[in-house]
Amino acid sequence: MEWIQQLVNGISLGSIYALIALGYTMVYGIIKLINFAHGEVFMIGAFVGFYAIRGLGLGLFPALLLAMLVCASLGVIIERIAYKRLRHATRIAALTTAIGVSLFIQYVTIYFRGAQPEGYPDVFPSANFKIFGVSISSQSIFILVVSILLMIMLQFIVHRTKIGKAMRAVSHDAEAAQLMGINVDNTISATFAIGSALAGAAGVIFGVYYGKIEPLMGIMPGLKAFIAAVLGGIGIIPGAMVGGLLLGVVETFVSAAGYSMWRDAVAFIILILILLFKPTGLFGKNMREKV
Amino acid sequence: MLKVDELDVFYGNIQALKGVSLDVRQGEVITLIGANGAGKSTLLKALSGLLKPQRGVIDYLGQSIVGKPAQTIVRDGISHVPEGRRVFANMTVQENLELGAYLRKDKAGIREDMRQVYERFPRLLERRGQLSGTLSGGEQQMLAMGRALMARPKLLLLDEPSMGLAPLLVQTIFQIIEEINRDGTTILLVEQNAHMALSVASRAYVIETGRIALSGTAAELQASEQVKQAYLGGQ
Amino acid sequence: GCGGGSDTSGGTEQTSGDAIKIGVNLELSGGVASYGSSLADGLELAKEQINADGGIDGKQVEFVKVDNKSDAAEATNGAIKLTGQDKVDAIIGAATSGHTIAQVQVATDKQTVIISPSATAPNVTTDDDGNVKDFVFRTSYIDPFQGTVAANFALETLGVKTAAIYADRASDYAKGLAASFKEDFEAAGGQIVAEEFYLEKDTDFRGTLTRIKSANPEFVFIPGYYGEVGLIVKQAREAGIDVPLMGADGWDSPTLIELAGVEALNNTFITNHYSSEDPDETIQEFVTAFKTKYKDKAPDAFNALGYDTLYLLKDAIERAGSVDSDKLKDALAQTKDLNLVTGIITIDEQHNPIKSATVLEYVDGKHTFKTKVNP
Amino acid sequence: MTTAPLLRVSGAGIQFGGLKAVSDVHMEVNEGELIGLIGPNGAGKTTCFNLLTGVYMPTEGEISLEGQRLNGLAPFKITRKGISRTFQNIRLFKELSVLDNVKVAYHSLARHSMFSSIFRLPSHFKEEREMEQKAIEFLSVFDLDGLKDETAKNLPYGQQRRLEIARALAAEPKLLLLDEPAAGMNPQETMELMDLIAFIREKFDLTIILIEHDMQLVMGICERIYVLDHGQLIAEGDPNFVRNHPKVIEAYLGEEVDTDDA
Amino acid sequence: MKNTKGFWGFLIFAFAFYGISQLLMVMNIIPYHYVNTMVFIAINIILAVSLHIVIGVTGQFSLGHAGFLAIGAYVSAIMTMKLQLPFFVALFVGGTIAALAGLVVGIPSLRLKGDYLAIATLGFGEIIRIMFLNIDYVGGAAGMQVSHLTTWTYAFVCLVITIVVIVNLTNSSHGRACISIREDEIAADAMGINTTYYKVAAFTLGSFFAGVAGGLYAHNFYIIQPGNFGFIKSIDILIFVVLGGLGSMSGAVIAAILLTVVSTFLQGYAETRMIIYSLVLIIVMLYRPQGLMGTSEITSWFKKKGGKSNDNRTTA
Ligand SMILES: Nc1ncnc2c1ncn2[C@@H]1O[C@H](COP(=O)(O)OP(=O)(O)OP(=O)(O)O)[C@@H](O)[C@H]1O
Ligand SMILES: Nc1ncnc2c1ncn2[C@@H]1O[C@H](COP(=O)(O)OP(=O)(O)OP(=O)(O)O)[C@@H](O)[C@H]1O
Ligand SMILES: [Mg+2]
Ligand SMILES: [Mg+2]
Repeated sequence: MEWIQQLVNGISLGSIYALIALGYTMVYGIIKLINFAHGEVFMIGAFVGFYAIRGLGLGLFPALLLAMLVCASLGVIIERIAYKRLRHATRIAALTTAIGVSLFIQYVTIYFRGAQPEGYPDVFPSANFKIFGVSISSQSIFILVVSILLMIMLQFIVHRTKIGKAMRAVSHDAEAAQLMGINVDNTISATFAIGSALAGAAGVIFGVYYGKIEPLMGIMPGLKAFIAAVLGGIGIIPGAMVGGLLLGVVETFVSAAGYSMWRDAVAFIILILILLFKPTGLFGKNMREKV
Repeated sequence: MLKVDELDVFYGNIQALKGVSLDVRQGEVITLIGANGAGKSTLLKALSGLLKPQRGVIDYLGQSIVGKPAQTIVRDGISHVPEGRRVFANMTVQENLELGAYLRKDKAGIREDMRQVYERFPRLLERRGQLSGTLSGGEQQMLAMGRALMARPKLLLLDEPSMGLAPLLVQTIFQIIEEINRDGTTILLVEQNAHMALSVASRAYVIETGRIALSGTAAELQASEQVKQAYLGGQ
Repeated sequence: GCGGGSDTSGGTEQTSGDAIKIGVNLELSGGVASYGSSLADGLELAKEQINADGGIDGKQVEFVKVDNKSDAAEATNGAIKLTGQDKVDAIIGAATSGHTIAQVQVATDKQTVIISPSATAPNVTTDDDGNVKDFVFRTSYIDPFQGTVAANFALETLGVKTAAIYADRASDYAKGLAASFKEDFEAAGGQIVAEEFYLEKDTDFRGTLTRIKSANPEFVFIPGYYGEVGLIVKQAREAGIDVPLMGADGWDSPTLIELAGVEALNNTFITNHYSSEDPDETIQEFVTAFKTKYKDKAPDAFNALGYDTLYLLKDAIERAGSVDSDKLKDALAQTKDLNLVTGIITIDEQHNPIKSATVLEYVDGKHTFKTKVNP
Repeated sequence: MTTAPLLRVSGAGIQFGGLKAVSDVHMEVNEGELIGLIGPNGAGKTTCFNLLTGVYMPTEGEISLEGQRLNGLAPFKITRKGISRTFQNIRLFKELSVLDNVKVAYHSLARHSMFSSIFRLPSHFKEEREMEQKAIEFLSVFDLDGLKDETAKNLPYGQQRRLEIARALAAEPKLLLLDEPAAGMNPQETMELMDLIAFIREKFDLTIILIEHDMQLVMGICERIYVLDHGQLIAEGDPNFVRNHPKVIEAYLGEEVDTDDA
Repeated sequence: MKNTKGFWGFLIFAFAFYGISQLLMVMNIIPYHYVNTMVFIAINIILAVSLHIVIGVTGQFSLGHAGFLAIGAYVSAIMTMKLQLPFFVALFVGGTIAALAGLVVGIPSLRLKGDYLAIATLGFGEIIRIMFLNIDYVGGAAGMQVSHLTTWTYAFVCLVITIVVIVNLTNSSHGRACISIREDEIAADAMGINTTYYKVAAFTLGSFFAGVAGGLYAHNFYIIQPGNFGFIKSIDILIFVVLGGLGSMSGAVIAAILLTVVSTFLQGYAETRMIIYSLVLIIVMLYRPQGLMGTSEITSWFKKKGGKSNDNRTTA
């Protein structure tokens, strides 16, 4: 029974990772940019939600919407100011700028409100119910459902809609995409807007679920989301979902076995093993470069 | 239809086009021949908006299109098949074709054109679900042509469409060029294969190191000793 | 400035300057920035009060602040700058044991007194062989003491027989507490049924908590800092762990209540340096002054320790009659019955303060004063 | 058949997912031959080259050079055994100078250790000097010595192609594979290329296989031609035979071919 | 150091620089805390150059460099503190063990490419850190106290050795082999370059010097903790290399000096230092995405010809 409980614990943790990883992998897949600032957008989302609930007295869903909106704009602004100029630069230059942006957001936040953590208001009281002795909180079911829905939605957007096709075209060859009549700037902005809105939503949900937010909260989940995205195969949306869940379950099981100190190490070992056997991630097509 | 006057284009400090002037009339096939690095692709890119000319005039259907972004020029009816195929490797053949019709809203028309493209290139129909990145060079070239046709352009800019194609396909491609032209599309064709190009074109320009060196009807140029020497393998 | 002053042995002449220069080397950014900032707030209040009252021996107190970014290397760098470039009379810092140790050798080399407000690991003031480091002092009591108090409290006041420990592995502080709790609890006949660790910045503890629950302890000791503990308490209650939980001064922060929630915190206890609800006069004066300066924020233990540290230093400088570091270190070592916010302090041979610990209980989101335990 | 062929390909093939890109290809190439490999787009010509050079591992059949099995060897080992190539899409070391591009190819022939380079032992200077000399000599053969310090990516297209061939030759292969060397060249330039190929073949004692769609070139210089279609050989023989082979006409050449002046 | 002249020129310059700096220190014209900054700069340069050989020269995207720094730091600290061995032995052993770790990590992971390699190396770096976190022999999370043994002389000598070795390697046929891998791995392979061998060799060599830097680091800061060697540290090192210009060693050196100085200078501005630091980073990258030096070396400025820098990367 304990192990089933642990599996439930792991899936809840994993759905949080998945939630962040979805937006991450989308931007990643399309712009080919490891957007280190994704974790910080997630953090800003959490704080926007917090102030919306605390300061403006909004309910959970209006606050969630507001956070998504603010983060979408933030994502677009970051892209326009910091990344746009670097579209033709090396990827590593863009990555370094992203790191700079990430530090900048962290420390500006600290500058304005200090580094201390904040307790999240209890707007979505969790009811625990038991099934065969395993206790499951309504919140974790909520998160799992939300992340699955978002995954389906994203997958649909990217693969079935016109804007999604435009995104993929831009991702491969922006100049050729322009020749199709695609507005590259707008398409990239849309990508950032959607990805960042997802990060914002994840921030609020994280806040509600764990009850604690702070200016540096984006670093670890951002890193884990990166791992989940790579584990699933860069740019592959269901891959991010599975990667996130797998990571959550593995981490929980390691803790459950009494090796909580080795939790991240084991997670990384599994990641590396998987990559050694599937060098492009779980769902990545093993497509060799055609010469 | 298209009038280019005194066009200068730079890459950084390097001047790739030096005062190029030419004109294209409705319904023509114009070909542009010239050695490697002469500036042919540069000219096409300037026309389709991928490059911004530093100086000069480009009038298209009586309107200046200098400085317009590429995506709006497509809307005006100029389609550009770039050098080196440039298909969307991570998407299927079908999706590439759909993207060709990105700006169009007429579903029925799109479907009809799609059918026509598949008819012209049966190989593409065979491979419609395959990721275009794994297509062979020739297959990719067909796809690039088909994709541009999906926009139903008024003016089609073709940059070395026969490059890397099997002889049979070169013939096919040139047949298609003639067909497209017969159906009312004006074509500006850049080619290395000067024989073939001159045989389908009505008029031609020869470009050398960024300048128009010669121009005239296709027949005139085919007869010119200078052209024979430099571009036809001077037999 | 550079040039002449090659004399690094204490700077006897510097007392004739018009200000007392104190280096403050704290974690103002980085992982444990909140402790550093809390200490800094307390220090600022004390400085303001002292300067308003005419300073120390008529000299104004001046701070030279260095942010060590919660990084040991930066802490060392900071200490080098403070002693070398700024030539401070004493250093206050850092908040944690590790970052303090990173400064100690520099301070010792330069014969500069260093006082940590809140480092609690025993080896801050003594080396591995038990020798006392001459120039190093602290304002807080050391870890084993709190662990002992907690063990006794669990066994005697709560009357439990079995306990689990869930400690922060990343801090010496929590490890020290866990070790002394375990030793004293077992020595008195109690049984430890589970011993688990977490790492700072973790947010999900459900895996380990589920494991602890299946060990069925009557009591869980959770030494660590409020940031994580808040979540642990909340998740522990969700996981169905309803037994008493206990921690130490690291819990003390209003944020803990927000994080854990009022309800989850019922039936939890902490040992602490002081309680802002303690009716003691010194304490209440401090609380009032602090709230006036910082927009009604109730001071936490780090605020109080920061505040006390400057007063501890002031007392020693006044007794030494100068900031000569030799005299100052002797005066500090002889501190006796000094009445401060966090207790009446006497410095022992190991340069650790002997003072009382307070046990508090959370009742409906408020500290209530449970008992005061003397060493 | 008295002497063993230089290259023997027996029943080689490869499958990508469900697609048999190449299957059951048999080839025998003797020393000194100049072989053409033609076929419609997507027939599997480049894939054949990839099999020969170890970029792809054959899923069936066997490939051997001078009787030594090549299956499963890493590309660099195959190069060292004596097969070297150019690519359909030019793959130069873009940021390196023209000279360095060639020197890289010489590297596998050098003997001095990394240790001797780090500590600048005499062997380092000796080898590096030799390498430099050889490379410069070599570039002059290709008329590229004047451009030796130019960064490769700044060369015009035609010279990039030439440099790529030069680089492939610098690895001192027995067998040289050229993948569409004339692509993107005008007829005049193609003529020059034909001369160049003939010249290097003489000078370096080479065996060459080339893929090309320019029939004037293929029919003009190849002694023997293999024709691929849908991954399978459909014809093999001298230019005249191939040119008139009905299957080849149907699949590849089309009805009328105006290369009668070859 | 393409030729012997350049090589000796560099050495003479280095020793003159050392002599002058040492003299100034003895005469106390350079105060002690500046010496410390100089040592710190030297360590950072070694780190930057050791990563430069992996990323800048060979083109392998590693995000786990701090792991090798950690190994060097801990191993050398064990040598001096627990086994009482002399410092230079400790440095060498620290570097060697780090190199071995680099070899072990490199062989499997260098089969991966691009971001997949980055994440795998990041993973290894973290695994190394977590390992030290769980070893009580070296103090676990609380860290290990280490005596101060790193002097300017040690730091400088190690720095010179690092630079000489890396430059000599880069300017040799072996270095060209590495660069060709960066430029086009498939083509390099087709030219007979054993790509795996060179990738692993570059990685191992980079790890060795990172380990040496670790030894200097440990004996300069009195205490080492696993927390000092997290992935943020790897990123700090990465930033030196990228900011300086991928492929330019002098760029990496300049960036390491610049950022260390900026960071030290900003120490007095606690609240805004990280904001300023990140802004500097963003602005430099926006206006010089190819890094301060691009791919060119400072030595090319002194040559009359052939010094064309490759600044037109952005159009590629
Ligand atoms: N991105 C670029 N940056 C700098 N110079 C360029 C760039 N693209 C082209 N050039 C230069 O501009 C000139 C014209 O090039 P262009 O590509 O237009 O030639 P082309 O006639 O199309 O040749 P080809 O037959 O090889 O396609 C050449 O000298 C080329 O080197
Ligand atoms: N890595 C790969 N994955 C999937 N399919 C591939 C791959 N490489 C090649 N193919 C397929 O194998 C077939 C043969 O391709 P190849 O590149 O060998 O053709 P080719 O004969 O060189 O054509 P071209 O003359 O156009 O260059 C093509 O249909 C191509 O789609
Ligand atoms: Mg061109
Ligand atoms: Mg091919």
